[in-house]
Amino acid sequence: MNIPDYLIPMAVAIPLLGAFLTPLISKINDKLRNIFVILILALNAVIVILIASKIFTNGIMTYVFGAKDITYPVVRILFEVDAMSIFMAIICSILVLVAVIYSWAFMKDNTGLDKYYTLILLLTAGMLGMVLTGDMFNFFVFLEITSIASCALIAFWIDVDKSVEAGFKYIIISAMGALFVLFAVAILYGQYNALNIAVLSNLIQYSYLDKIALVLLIVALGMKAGIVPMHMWLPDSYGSAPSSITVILIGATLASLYGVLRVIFTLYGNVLSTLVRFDVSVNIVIGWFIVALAVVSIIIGVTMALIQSEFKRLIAYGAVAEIGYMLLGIGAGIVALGTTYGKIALNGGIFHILNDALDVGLLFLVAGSIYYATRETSLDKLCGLARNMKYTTVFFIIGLLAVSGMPPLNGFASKLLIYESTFQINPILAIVAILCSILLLAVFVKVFFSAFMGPALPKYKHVKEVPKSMLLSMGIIACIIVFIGLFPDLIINNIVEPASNALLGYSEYVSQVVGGI
Amino acid sequence: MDKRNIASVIVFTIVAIFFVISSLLIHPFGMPDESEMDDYIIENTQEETGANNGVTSVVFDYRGFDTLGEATVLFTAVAGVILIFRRLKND
Amino acid sequence: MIYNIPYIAVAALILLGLYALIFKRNLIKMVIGITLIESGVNLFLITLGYRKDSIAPIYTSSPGGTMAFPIPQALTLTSIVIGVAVLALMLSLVVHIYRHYGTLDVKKIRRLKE
Amino acid sequence: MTEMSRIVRTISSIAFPFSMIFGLYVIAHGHLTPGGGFQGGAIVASACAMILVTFGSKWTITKIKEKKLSILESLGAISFIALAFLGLIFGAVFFNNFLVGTDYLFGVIPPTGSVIADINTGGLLPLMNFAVGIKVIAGLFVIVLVMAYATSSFREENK
Repeated sequence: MNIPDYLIPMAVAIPLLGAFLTPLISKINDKLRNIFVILILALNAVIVILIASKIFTNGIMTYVFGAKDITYPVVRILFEVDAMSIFMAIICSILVLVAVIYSWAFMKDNTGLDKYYTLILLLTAGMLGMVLTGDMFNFFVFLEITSIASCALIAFWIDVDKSVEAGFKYIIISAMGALFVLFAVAILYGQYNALNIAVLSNLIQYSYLDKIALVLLIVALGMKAGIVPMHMWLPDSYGSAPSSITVILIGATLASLYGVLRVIFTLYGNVLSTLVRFDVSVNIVIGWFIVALAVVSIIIGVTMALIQSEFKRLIAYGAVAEIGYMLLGIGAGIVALGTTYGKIALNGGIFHILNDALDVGLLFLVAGSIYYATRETSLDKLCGLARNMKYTTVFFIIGLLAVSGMPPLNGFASKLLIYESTFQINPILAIVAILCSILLLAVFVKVFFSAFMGPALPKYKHVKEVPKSMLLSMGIIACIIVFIGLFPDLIINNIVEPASNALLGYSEYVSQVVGGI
Repeated sequence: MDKRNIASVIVFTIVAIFFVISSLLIHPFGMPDESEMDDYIIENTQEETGANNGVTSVVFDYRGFDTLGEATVLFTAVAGVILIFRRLKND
Repeated sequence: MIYNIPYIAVAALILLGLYALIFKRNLIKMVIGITLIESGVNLFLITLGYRKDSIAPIYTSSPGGTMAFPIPQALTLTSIVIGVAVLALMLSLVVHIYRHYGTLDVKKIRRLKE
Repeated sequence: MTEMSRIVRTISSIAFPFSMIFGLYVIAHGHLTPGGGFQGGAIVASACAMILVTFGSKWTITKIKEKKLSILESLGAISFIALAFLGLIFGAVFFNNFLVGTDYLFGVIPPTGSVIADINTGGLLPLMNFAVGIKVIAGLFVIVLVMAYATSSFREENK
């Protein structure tokens, strides 16, 4: 099938157009608006998948805004889409589509829904722009769109003091992070007079200013990706936002994580693979730094999850631990750059991005369903829900087994790759990872027995199963989880392997724009 | 509370050092090292975009997609502010 | 050294903003801190694009001569608008926090503890 | 906000049309002189904000509803993205400035070097300036209006 190039900007432009049209359409009818939003997002998912099918076979695609070809010097904005970007774009569009279907019933009784859907579409455009763009300043603009939209959505339940506070915390953190990113972009622009990632990557010298820019970029984007010790905002925002929004926030967090990866592997890719300072090559330093952050994230995430009494905050700390697992795989991949087990570790880390988004997303949707049915968030008060909510219970079991890495579900497939490769680097890392995974299982099993099992309390007698649209969205994610769990090799060979090759093949990324180095 | 203060002081110092060093190391004021991209725009703005104003040609033509993003940011902020100040109950 | 006065102003603005953000207890002052950092970064961007004795990059009745860089000016424009958007959202959240807690002291409103 | 004294109201209603015209001039000449859609829009929005401050938010919201402004903003945004889509349709590339060099509308190419301003140059840029101008006027004013109105009604609730 012939797939035209102009589909690439459409992946961002269609949600934007939808967002601008939503206020007008919600004048007509509320139901029409919901259908319109779902259709726009479905169309967008189709576009992303079409682009993906071309990229997984043909390699990198570029799109220049405003001119037919790349002119030198590169003044125009480029979208440069490789397998890694489109991998993230697929994750984001799946999460958003599921969240919107879930919102139909979940948010029905709230006011301000036209702005709610507008902001969801804007958030989608922001995330997709972040992952597809090939220009540093454009990345900053989309980062801001993402953070402003998600801040307003975190504070959606404005009458609840916690959510206002979480929204304020989030906007402070993300405004500061975005300003750091802008400062780093300004440093790079001042030195090299370029803004394009590929051009900058070709020119970068690793001077002192470049080091400062690298640190600022990693700190700022890591702060937005919820890596310990900058994770403080994450449990608050995940816990206080409506569940449908939390699922999209996972996508926004992962888009920031993508930014970290893009900076390390592509912007500084030249430096990473070749440069040696003081007899230690740069990749060892950066790699061990990331591994250390990862181990801290895993340990803190799991131990904090043990003591939580609120359902969504508990899952949020689980999400912090899962981000740690991704970073562990990626960091191990950077330490062992160029070896086979380094490649396996990188594959595991990237595969875990997909799995984490699905597993944690499913758990948050289950938590939202329980809130919808019982209006209760505290785990101490929930009891015996399995009697009335059979499907939700099944989905929760799938989610908990997947998130704690039990075979035969998808979490196992990626965690196994991480364990076996980190064992080659340092056995202690693998042991810590396995132990924490078991602890995570214990945490969620405890939740399962306290909330779903046990005697039926009289006040939950009239609890009903949640409406069909919510079941449908949970079902979609559960099906994908089971499918990936049954056929992990299919996903690894066709999607994850090209993505990790794209991350490592920075010279290809650069030569698409600069034309051979 | 003391621990928190010490941590803030450390963070502040490190970040401060970063910003001060980078503002000392960057090229001297008024003497940029590279100017290829901007010279291209200054030379070609009238022919390629038909605009006399170089800044406008960058904002709306060369980097027009940024401006779409910028307009979107404003749109997002308006939607957010209206959402935050909405009435909570249906009339 | 004398040429670097704008950069020193940049560093001073950013440091003032960071100081207000980290050490001040009042929410409004934290918001002011963010805007100070933002003005510092904007000043940095616009300073990068200045060439000695240059004029604005506009050809309409221009006296001729070297022109300043147009790109940093466009980027600063974008960044200013983004700053306005962020500021609007932050202030509306501050209004709501004041409604809920009756105070702007950051130590008194920490309800989101473990 | 309550309204201010008669002197302030009179002066601001005299100054309002002038600042409005100046803002529109800045928008219209965005491709020739310093300024553009954002800057001009900000000027017009500040003129509107001046009226809001002097006459009070209660009075202003009876004159213009925030929903109408919100729709106006959507229309500005839609026309901006539609111009970008026109580039895709007529020029084969998203955001292509296809009008330049066609002699229609704003399509004339000015002579290079220092020139006297010619309004019919710039291709799509003047149109985009107008779209963004409308968007910024409505957007900034609606932010100020909503915040002012909401805070003043909170104050009344507390009394």
